[in-house]
Amino acid sequence: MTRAESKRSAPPPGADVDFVQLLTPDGERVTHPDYSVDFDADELRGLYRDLVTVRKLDAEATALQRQGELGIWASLLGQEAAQVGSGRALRPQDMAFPTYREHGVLYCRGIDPIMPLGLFRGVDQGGWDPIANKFGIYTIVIGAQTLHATGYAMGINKDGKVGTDEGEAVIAYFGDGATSQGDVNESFIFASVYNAPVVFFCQNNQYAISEPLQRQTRVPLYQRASGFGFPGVRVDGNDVLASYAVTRAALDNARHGQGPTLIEAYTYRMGAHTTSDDPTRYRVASEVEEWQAKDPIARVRKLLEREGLADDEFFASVDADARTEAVKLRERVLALPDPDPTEMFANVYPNGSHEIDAQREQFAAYHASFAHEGGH
Amino acid sequence: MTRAESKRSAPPPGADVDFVQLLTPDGERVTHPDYSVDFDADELRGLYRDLVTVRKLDAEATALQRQGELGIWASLLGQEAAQVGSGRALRPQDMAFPTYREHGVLYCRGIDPIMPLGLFRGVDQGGWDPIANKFGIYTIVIGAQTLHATGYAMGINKDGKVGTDEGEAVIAYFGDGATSQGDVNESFIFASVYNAPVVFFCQNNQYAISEPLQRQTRVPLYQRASGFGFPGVRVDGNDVLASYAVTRAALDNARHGQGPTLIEAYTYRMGAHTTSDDPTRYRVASEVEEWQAKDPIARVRKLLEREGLADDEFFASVDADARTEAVKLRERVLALPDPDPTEMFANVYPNGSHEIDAQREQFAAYHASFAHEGGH
Amino acid sequence: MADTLTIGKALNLGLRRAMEDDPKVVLMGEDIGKLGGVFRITDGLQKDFGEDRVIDTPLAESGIVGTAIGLALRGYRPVVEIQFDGFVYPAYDQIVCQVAKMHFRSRGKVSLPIVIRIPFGGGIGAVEHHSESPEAYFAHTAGLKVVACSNPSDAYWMIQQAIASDDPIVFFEPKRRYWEKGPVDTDSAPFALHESVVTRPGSDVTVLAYGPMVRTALDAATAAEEDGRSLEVIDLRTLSPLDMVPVYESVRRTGRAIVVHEAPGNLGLGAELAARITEECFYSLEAPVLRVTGYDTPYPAARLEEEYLPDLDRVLDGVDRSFGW
Amino acid sequence: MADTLTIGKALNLGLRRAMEDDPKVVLMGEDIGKLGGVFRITDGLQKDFGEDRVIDTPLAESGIVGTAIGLALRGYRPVVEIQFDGFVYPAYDQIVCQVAKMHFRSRGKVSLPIVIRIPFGGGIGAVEHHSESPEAYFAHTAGLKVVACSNPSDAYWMIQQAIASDDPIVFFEPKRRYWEKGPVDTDSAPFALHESVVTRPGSDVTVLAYGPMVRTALDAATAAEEDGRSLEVIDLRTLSPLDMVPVYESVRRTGRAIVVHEAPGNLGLGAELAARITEECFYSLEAPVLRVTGYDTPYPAARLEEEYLPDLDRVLDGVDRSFGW
Ligand SMILES: Cc1ncc(C[n+]2csc(CCOP(=O)(O)OP(=O)(O)O)c2C)c(N)n1
Ligand SMILES: Cc1ncc(C[n+]2csc(CCOP(=O)(O)OP(=O)(O)O)c2C)c(N)n1
Ligand SMILES: [Mg+2]
Ligand SMILES: [Mg+2]
Repeated sequence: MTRAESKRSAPPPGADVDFVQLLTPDGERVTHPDYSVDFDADELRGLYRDLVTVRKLDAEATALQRQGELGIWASLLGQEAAQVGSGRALRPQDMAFPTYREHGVLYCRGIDPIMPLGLFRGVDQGGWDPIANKFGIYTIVIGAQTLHATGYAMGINKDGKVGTDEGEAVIAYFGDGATSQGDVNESFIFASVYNAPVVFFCQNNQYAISEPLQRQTRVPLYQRASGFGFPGVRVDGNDVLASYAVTRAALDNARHGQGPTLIEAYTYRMGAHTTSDDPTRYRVASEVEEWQAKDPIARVRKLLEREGLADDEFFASVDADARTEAVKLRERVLALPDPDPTEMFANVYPNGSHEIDAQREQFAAYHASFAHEGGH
Repeated sequence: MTRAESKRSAPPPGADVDFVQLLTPDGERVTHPDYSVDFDADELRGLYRDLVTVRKLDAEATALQRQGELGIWASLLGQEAAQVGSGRALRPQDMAFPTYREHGVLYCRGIDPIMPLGLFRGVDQGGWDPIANKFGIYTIVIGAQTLHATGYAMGINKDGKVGTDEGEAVIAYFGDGATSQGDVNESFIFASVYNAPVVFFCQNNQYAISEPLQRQTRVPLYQRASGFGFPGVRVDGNDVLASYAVTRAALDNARHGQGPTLIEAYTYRMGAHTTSDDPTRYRVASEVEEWQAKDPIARVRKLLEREGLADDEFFASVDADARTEAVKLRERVLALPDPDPTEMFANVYPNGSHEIDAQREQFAAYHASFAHEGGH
Repeated sequence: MADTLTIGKALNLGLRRAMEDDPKVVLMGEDIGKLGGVFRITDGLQKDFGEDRVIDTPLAESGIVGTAIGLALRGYRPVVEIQFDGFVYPAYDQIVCQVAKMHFRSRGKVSLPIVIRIPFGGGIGAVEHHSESPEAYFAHTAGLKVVACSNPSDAYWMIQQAIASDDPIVFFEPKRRYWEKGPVDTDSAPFALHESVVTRPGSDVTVLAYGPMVRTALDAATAAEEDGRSLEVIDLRTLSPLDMVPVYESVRRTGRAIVVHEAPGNLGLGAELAARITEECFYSLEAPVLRVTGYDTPYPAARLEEEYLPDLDRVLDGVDRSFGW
Repeated sequence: MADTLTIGKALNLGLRRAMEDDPKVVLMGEDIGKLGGVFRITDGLQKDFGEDRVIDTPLAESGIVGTAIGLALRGYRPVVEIQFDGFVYPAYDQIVCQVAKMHFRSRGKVSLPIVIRIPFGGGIGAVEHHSESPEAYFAHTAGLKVVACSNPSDAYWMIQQAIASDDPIVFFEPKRRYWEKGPVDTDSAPFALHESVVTRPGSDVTVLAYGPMVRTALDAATAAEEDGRSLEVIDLRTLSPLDMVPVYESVRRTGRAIVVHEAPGNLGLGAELAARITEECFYSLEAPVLRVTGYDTPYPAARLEEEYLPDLDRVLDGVDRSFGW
């Protein structure tokens, strides 16, 4: 490849061309040569319900943070389709490794949405069983989980659990910013070399906190894959149908022994990076408005309306149910007990440690001394 | 790109097709649409002299190690053309960041070949001035230097030293194994994002110690670049003319502001990884023999002979001169003084440290106590 | 000129002044440009000095430090911001093997005048990896110098001194104290960079602290005064090399020493200080040097951090224990 | 059955036995397959257990440890070989933030039974990065256990115990002693994994060592005997958690302690040991705990390493200094 060719073949990283789309922002279905979905009306309504629910729960969490009930919250606003589409594409036997933002995927796995809230409230650091839930603990260190996903997938190969419809696959979530980390690139290498059944699902929401995509790459991210020897595909991440179709195909390829795929879900972070962030410092309102027009939920609603698959009553009931779920979530968050202080000495080591035991005892004795003195 | 396409477009990583070649193993010149060289007879003879000399000096170092005069030696045997070609392609203002094997590049920079031998003898850890020599200190931690090269190149941009023929460029050397390190991939990202004038020169000698290329990649390494947004090119690393042409073009592109290039010099490590290694444990003799036929020096000799540019007397004198240089090198290695023990307390900090000073004094006092006692 | 500034603002002004003084000073890090960093320490600097000197980098800490090395070799003086303490580890190899050793390996031919700024410590109610105290990892590394500031005046001056120094320096900032105010004389630096300082004189026991724990130690000293105990508080300021002169002088007088830090006790700075003090002041000590530190557990969830972190009461308890000997 | 084995061969047999005992044990690392590792510790294992259980990995330490975590989550028991001490740092983030914390973060729901083998220390005449002693970096990290073997019997048994343990363990091997021989009873393990052991009883001074320095300490004890001094040598074996019981018992008897290690003294294990011993044995100590260690410089060029490394004479000098108090 000469330089001129290379330049030509490289659209700017931020252009939303070149992606798989099955549902336009106007709610029109379009076809794609390689990908399609085959949802009946119930399933389409189900996806709509998922989208509305995860958005509502997310908004509730944001509200809880504003009211001081959570320490911080990382909102998925705008990324619902990428998460619901890919989350629903997972089969029960599949394993997911999330970042800290995959509340929608978690919901689609059938996991109680309260599960990650302890972490954001500050009462624990996740604390769930990643294996029982087939959903890893939220990972804050950028990119680290992509290697865990790859190793887990290498284990699937070792277990011989590939090659059939019952084969297992892994999905590793990460952001556009994460693609710059050594770990993510190393995970591409290990996955490729061992032909591991792992799908790398990059939600390109255009920002890593304040840094726009251009600080991480000058070519589209999905193109990264081919240099590592596996396919990359860009999907309209605000299109739940395309996100589903592309992820399903990649996971099924993986479970059948065809190795890894990189999916770049082209989307947009509509809110702040987290509740601690102030995006007005680094991006203009007009950009956000532009993306507003591509809203992942509105387009499904338009589809359902256009095709007469749902009526006002349905939409109202979905909203009402989501509200109910949100209220329930709120109540349960408020009821989350603070951990017992000695909890911090628990689970440092599977086999324990006499040093930690001694420190726990000192700690208890120290606190008992206050009780004795009647406060200090 | 669909999976099928991706598979098709991916020749196995080890195929020596697809590369830029200007001189065949039989010493025939061939043309390439994008690359050519314009050497006169003197220059061609000069390249031959370089190749023979660096091989001879290398063999001398190996012998010195066998005789216990060096602690270890990392031989460049087989990689002379990649090193002489790229080394001669550097312009005086360019900066090189080597691994631990770039003795041939060092030689072509006009640096005294004794310079790195202190490191291998164990009397220092390099100890040269990378800036004055425009040649970085040998780096043993795999891949680390590629980031240094990229940062240095970012500095060239900041200094405005790009865009003309006098522009500066950087070359970063690394091996096939190194391409798996996070650092190398991060250096691709920084170089691409900042359009840094750096050429990534990967000597794919087919092995990382015992591990064949297949443990690092399943597609050719030069393809890695395009996913990062810059061109990659594979060159016959046993062809000094092609190595020169491709490197010169990439460096000149860089100095003119066109950003990074990845060059994969396809070659073979004819010897052991280092003198501590035993390659018979992991590779077969027939493979080595196959590569013997592609020897980088023999083909230049054939060219010179075929085109009548050199006679037996020339070849004999080159050999004799190389031998003389080797003997001189040996003598100087043997004369390399052991460092004074207090040297280890020197240069820990540019501004010094009272702690180190105190330890140096204790050390001196401790040793003085033996002198006093008359030995212990 | 004397101003009242927060630590955060003092750092910001110190960086600004360093950039004005030397055009080779460049800042690198994640989100340090338009955003001004997540703690706003670089607020306004990109606007005034341009993208070429205040560089928003790709999200890759090894890349940041590794390219900073290259820039330093090219004659620049990079000041790297690590966004939070817990995110420095991807850069650990470049820091420990390259930054720390380059001067030594080159036999003094080149220096790497790099400053690595790390907001450190807990107490801000954050999620995991945002409240770590990794200073011992760096202080144990030969070839690095390590400092920690605790107040606005030191923040303002030490950052400038660190940038002006040719040594590679890991610069710890007391994250949870960023908003605390204090006087800053912007005309002249009160102390040298690698100097420990008696911040509050006292006669009964020496309390050694650095970074965020200096305030805690001072509060404890005030509280102890009411109980009739006089605590001498030393702000270490330099963690490597340690400046033991004022420490020994103090402990010889008081006969007792307490080291306070947030990092886990096991192999924390307190261990080294205890070992050195004991060796040097063996016959002066009335009690062993005691340590009041974080526990040897991972940093716990935010709702437990008050229990994990040394506070005024735990410092006083340490004092009591020392006197109980 | 009692055999005479080198440490290297004992490790090899221990690994083999662990793989036979549990099919979930997999080995990962660079060049551990056909080559058997650069020190041949895995010699023959790939041939006998296949490429699926003895995995030559890409050249990327973070990748090795990161994928080992995934394999552990999948139910495997990965044993990772880091080729040399100086090459563990690219994996530091995965070790410190992930391996060390996963059990804690999951509130005990999952364990990561990973063993990270690191040949450590100097004395083999190598180039830079091949002679490091990074144990303090790991011992300071809550959530990791750290051990070091010093003789063939421990090599054989400790590697098996470490693999069988559900704790994540950093396993240090005394590189320059790989070729030293000693008896191994392959029927039953003489000690538990996290136990310190009095290797040579004595009455005048306690010498604490681990890994390659145990041999040095024992040699010093033999030499000291001629001078009429009785050194008690304790092989720490476990560096985190420390097993202080035999240490305190010994120091209370001898009144003197010397810690010996190759790592730089500043914030090395000696600091922690000195701090603890002083706190616990304050009234028994006749002299401060002294340290005989590497200097606080980068590891020097090979021709200087004999000067850098503690040797018999420096241990005896430490003993002299202790008695000089
Ligand atoms: C190793 C590391 N460095 C820095 C951070 C701080 N940080 C948290 S989120 C974030 C940006 C991540 O961006 P991206 O990968 O695009 O994911 P997004 O948050 O947009 O979903 C940064 C820099 C971190 N968590 N880990
Ligand atoms: C970070 C790191 N890991 C491991 C090593 C040990 N090591 C030295 S050379 C080498 C193989 C390098 O292979 P390659 O990059 O292909 O370069 P070559 O030696 O073939 O020129 C390894 C694994 C190292 N030096 N640094
Ligand atoms: Mg993002
Ligand atoms: Mg190689």
